[in-house]
Amino acid sequence: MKSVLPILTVLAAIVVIWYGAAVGLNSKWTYDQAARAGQDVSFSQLVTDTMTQERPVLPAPHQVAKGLWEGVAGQKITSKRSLVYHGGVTFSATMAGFVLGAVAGILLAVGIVHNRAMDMSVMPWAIASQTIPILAIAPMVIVVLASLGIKGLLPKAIIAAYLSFFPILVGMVKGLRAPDGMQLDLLRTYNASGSETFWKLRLPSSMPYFFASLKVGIAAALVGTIVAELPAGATQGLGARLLSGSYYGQTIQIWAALFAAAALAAVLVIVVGAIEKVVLRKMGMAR
Amino acid sequence: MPVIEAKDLNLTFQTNDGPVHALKDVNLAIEKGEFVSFIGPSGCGKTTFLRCIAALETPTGGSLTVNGMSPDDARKARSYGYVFQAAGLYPWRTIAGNIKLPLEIMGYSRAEMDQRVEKVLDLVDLGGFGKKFPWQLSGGMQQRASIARALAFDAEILLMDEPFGALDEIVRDKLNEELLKLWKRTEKTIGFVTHSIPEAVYLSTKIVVMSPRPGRITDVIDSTLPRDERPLEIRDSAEFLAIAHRVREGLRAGHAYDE
Amino acid sequence: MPVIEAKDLNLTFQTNDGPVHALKDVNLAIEKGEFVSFIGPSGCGKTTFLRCIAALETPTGGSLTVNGMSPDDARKARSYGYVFQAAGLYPWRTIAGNIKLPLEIMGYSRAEMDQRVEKVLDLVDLGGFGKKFPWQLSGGMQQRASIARALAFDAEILLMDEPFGALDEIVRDKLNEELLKLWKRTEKTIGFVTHSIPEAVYLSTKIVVMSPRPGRITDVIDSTLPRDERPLEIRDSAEFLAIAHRVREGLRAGHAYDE
Amino acid sequence: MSALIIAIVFWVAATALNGWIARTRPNARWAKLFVPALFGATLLILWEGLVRGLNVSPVILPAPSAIAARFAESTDVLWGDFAQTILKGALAGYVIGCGAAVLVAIAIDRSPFLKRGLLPVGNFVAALPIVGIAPILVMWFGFDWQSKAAVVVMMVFFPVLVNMVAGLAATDRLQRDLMATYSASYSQTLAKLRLPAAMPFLFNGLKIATTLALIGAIVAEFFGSPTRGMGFRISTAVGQLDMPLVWSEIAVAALAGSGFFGLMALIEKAVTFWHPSQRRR
Amino acid sequence: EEVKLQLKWVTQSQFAGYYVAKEKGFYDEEGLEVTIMPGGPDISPTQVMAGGGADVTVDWMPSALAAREKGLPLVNIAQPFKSSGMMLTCLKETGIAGPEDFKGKTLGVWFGGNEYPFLSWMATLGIPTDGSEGGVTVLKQGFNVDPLLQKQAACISTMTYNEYWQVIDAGLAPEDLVTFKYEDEGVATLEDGLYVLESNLADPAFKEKMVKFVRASMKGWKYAEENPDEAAGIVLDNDESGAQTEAHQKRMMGEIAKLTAGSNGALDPADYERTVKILLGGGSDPVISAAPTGAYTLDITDEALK
Ligand SMILES: Nc1ncnc2c1ncn2[C@@H]1O[C@H](COP(=O)(O)OP(=O)(O)OP(=O)(O)O)[C@@H](O)[C@H]1O
Ligand SMILES: Nc1ncnc2c1ncn2[C@@H]1O[C@H](COP(=O)(O)OP(=O)(O)OP(=O)(O)O)[C@@H](O)[C@H]1O
Ligand SMILES: Cc1ncc(C[n+]2csc(CCO)c2C)c(N)n1
Ligand SMILES: [Mg+2]
Ligand SMILES: [Mg+2]
Repeated sequence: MKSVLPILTVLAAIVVIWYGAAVGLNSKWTYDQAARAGQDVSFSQLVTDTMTQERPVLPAPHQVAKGLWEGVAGQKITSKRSLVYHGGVTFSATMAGFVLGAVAGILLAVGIVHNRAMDMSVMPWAIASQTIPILAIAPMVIVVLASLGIKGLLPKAIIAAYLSFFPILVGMVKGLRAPDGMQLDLLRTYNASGSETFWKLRLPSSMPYFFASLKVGIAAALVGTIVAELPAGATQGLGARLLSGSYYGQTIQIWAALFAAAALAAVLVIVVGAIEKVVLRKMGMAR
Repeated sequence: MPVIEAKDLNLTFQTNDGPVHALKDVNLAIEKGEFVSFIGPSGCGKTTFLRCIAALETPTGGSLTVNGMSPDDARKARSYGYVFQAAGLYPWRTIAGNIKLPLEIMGYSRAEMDQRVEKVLDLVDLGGFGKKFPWQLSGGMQQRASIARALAFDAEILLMDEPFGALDEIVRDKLNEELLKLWKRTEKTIGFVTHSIPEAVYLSTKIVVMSPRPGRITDVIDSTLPRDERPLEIRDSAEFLAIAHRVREGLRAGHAYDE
Repeated sequence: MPVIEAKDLNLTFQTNDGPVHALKDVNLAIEKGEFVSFIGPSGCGKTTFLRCIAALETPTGGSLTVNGMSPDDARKARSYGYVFQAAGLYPWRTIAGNIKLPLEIMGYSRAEMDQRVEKVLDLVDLGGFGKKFPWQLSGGMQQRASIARALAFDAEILLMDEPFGALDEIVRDKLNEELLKLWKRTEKTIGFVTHSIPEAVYLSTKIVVMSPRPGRITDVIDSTLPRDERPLEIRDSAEFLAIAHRVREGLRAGHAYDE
Repeated sequence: MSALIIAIVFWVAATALNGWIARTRPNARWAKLFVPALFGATLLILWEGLVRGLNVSPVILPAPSAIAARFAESTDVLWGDFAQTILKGALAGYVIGCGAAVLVAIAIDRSPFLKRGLLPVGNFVAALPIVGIAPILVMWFGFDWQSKAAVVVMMVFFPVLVNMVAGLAATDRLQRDLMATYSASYSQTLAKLRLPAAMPFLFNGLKIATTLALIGAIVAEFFGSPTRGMGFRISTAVGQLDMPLVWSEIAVAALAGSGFFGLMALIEKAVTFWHPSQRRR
Repeated sequence: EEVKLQLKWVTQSQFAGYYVAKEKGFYDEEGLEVTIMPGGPDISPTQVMAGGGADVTVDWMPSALAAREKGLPLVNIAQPFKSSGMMLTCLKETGIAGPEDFKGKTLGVWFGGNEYPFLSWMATLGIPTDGSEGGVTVLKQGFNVDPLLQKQAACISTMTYNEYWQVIDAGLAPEDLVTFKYEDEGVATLEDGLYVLESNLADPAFKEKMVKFVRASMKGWKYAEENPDEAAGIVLDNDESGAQTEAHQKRMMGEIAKLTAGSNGALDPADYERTVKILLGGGSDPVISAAPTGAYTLDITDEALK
């Protein structure tokens, strides 16, 4: 619980800066409106107005908090207006995609580390695959999969997996190659097979890299899901919430959805971090 | 047929500032059941030679056979156990886990494993430390754990690179005796790197003296000490001292200081 | 006033399977200019004691002062140089770069650095290896590089944890002599861990014998050998052998085998 | 159908050839280029064969040959888009984002207070999905490349931060103790121990960030842009069903991304030559 | 019988007729089971059609004709929207009073197949849009009206039934704005029509299904026109994202009713000809290069409205 005070301090600092920024960014509109009405604005009017605009450039923290609160607690969780409901939709696709992506990333990394032909040929194309702007091909993927009869969670999960496998691949290749010469030599003297070397040496010593890349990968999976939620018909999920909020200029709804998404990502990253702690401690590698 | 036979063995490392001639024209034959010590100044190629035998390094010239096979085939046949110069314990495994590592790979049963771990831990006087992690042990304890790891399984050949370097005289004497007992009981062939002249003379049937830049063999001494009975007191015998003297002279010749 | 003074020093490590009493009621005073050797079975707390002096470990009881200050203040005043039991060279620096490391930190001029690196590399017989990377050196060479690193700058106190463990007799003798010369010239206070009884007796003005479980001091021997003149031949003198005998007895008592 | 069969036969043969080259001359310089090139060619031929053999509508997926033809005739459009999106948006954002992440990682590492306070909050802020922040950033920073750079900053920040924080923690005890014995100041320890030790991790992050930077810059243009840029072109071309142009842009992105990644990998090799993962091979 | 309908945009009153037909059981009466798939900024209805993801789609004629030229033979089978709801909304303070004032200004335009009417209009006016001297600066406008509120653009594209009201809701008074309806400027093109693939029309069973579909849909539209509040409520119920507000949808329904009012569902060939003419007149870079043939059929509506 040592971390409560630091987090609160940082949060307090952010909130203060945020309020300042809200006044600054939203004031233009206030002044414009006053000018149109031919009025003057006093400072106190400015402050109150900038914090209560309906479509602020930057909503004030309490406005977002209110939006979040209404989205989370103000609705039945089965309601279409509930952020919990949409978060759940996004979460399930994210997890499915993350698992797919992690498995793919790890398998490819294992292949690359153990097979020279794969090492030489796959990596450049894995890199190239990541430079394809996902938002551009997501609709095509969805269309093609839909015409194959695949709908619902899976297309989203595939796009999430596409984004999350890469950081995991890169991290794992590095991690699986991290053992030093002497550690490898030891196993050579036992004539250990490739799979034994993998399980007993490469995998354990890749753990720090493994968890660092899982954290990036799970965050990427969430982004992928949200991206995929746009062309999936923009119906359900935090992505759809973001989009429709954006489409109707409901800034506060956007920010509430944004925060819900970020909170979800943060929770996922924290969970991975907690697993990391436990695993590393079990392995005697925690400091 | 010798167990290990090197003919005109050469090894050159390519480094950022030019080649290093680590082994030059090394010729050596080691018969089954011999206990061969390698002694020589630091950097003369002892480790490199042991690594060649273990197929961890590929010679750039000459020929080398182990058990009549190429070193790599011998490695694949799990012909040897190797104790590295540095302990090289895996930090994520406990001491017992580290010792189990080769046993797991070689497919020993769980019960057999536990029993062997117990035995070798006692042998190196680490009983009760099985559950600790490597970084919780002192330097010498780590080294002993790595010796235990190599002794836990039965290999015909035992290659040991300065196994007792970080141990005090008393433990060293004790482990020397244990090693001799083990050698006699199992008739292993042992290749042993050491810096201690008395240790080399006490243990070996053959002492190989090496010299650096380029690394080469300058003397091979066949011990005249009795093979079966070597009490610690033998170290005060004239015969012992004569051999030790010859080794010392060979060693000294390899050093630049005297030139 | 003693340079290093320990009173009732205790240190207990908490580990996953219970506490380890690494140091128990250690009392010791080391005067300025003394050369103190620590000898004792593996795991008896020698490294731990040295680490306490260097403020790398915090005692759990008792008091310890270095130069009249707390160990940590002494560390901040850069009062000592430390040679670790393992070489611990940074893999991204060349050997010369590793030796320069403390010099850079302590703000030596470039010219001074180069000159010192040159000098200590020669001292440990590694001239010409400055441009190599650590993994290109043999074990003993790495250890010598780490000694060179600690000798490159001038600290009042030198703490050395088995610096010569991986070196052969000849180099060891040579470095022993060099170390004595350096000590006499600079009047440093030296704390020196070793496993070699002759080495301890040859070098020291004071020999501390330790014993394990829990780690404690069992004997402190003040050497009667002349301080100024110690030719290598002194090792055959009766006086020398007497001291060595007493150390050996103390050491033996600390081992479980005889109980 | 026969196009498909030819493609599959080619695929099998090329895979076998690649395996053979990789086994027999893994270290030849030409093999390092030839193997991935052949692999890529295989993918393209398989693609061409699939599209032709299965009569896939060009509106869904055009054949590589059609893409190549379109590419050749629109090089000036492609170049203009490349300059707008990658040279301006992605590069600026990459430099700023990675730089900021490294600095924040150091700040976090320096102060346990910040580590406990800022890392969770940082995680949170950095996890804001781009599709959500892009419209907001366009609103704040305008339509031109500045808003794209801002999106890229937010995209690359987190991966680099996480890796850098892990890297700064990746020293072993002996290495740290050595610094303690010299009573090295914080900044000295940082410069001489922690930063070098963090490099393998940092480059991990920097490499991942290269592709993220491209994605970010391109995707951000979907949410408002001037009438040039790769993302703009892609979204309008999709609307016009000009799929060969879409894939030409994607090809540019893939080439640029691979080049960028390769460049970082080269720098990594030079900087972390000492790391076991670089040393063997 | 199953019918999959791909909408051009997200669930909103713009598509009320289809939702009403579904909820009110008009489709059921015809024995149809209709799946309505909402669209969005990243969904190109034409692409969904090409991929076989839908049987029929709602699209704008310029985009459908452009797709036809690109090799995707879409055919208009019905045209529930008579008039165009598109306009350009400008801030009065920028000094824009008429189209002649556009020069040198920044205009927000929707792309992704929605840019054709604008480009044709500018071509008619002779104003370059490629950033050259004496032309306008075109911005690819995002989802919303922020560029106008933030004064990043002098004018933005709006629909009479949607974005315009968002501007008003944001707090700008109609007096602060100047609007240019495409309808008024004589450059109106046909909006929301129903399109199918030409190859499917060869199948009599499919044709039969479409006849039923159009008949039921038009019933839905006419019901929606008469009961705008109820229709908006139905749309709201069908919005899975839960983002729509009642007030906004009701007002939208009111505006939509004005656009559908003049249509019984049948395409007026005169409107078609006008649209084609405007698209062909797109200056140096026209949207379509030749007058299309077979781009519409009256068979379905003739049958449905009998
Ligand atoms: N970090 C640690 N955590 C737990 N126990 C430790 C730790 N470091 C040392 N020990 C324990 O403390 C005791 C003393 O260790 P120390 O390293 O001081 O021994 P040493 O005398 O230097 O032995 P050696 O000659 O083998 O180096 C040992 O039993 C060791 O297991
Ligand atoms: N990987 C390598 N790359 C380049 N040179 C190397 C490498 N390994 C060893 N050498 C060089 O080869 C020579 C012999 O090294 P080796 O490790 O065999 O010595 P050694 O006899 O075991 O010494 P020590 O007693 O110090 O362990 C040394 O000069 C060393 O610098
Ligand atoms: C990228 C993008 N494209 C179009 C619209 C505007 N829009 C909303 S409804 C509608 C008519 C289609 O039925 C149109 C053109 C937008 N806001 N963003
Ligand atoms: Mg060696
Ligand atoms: Mg020690």
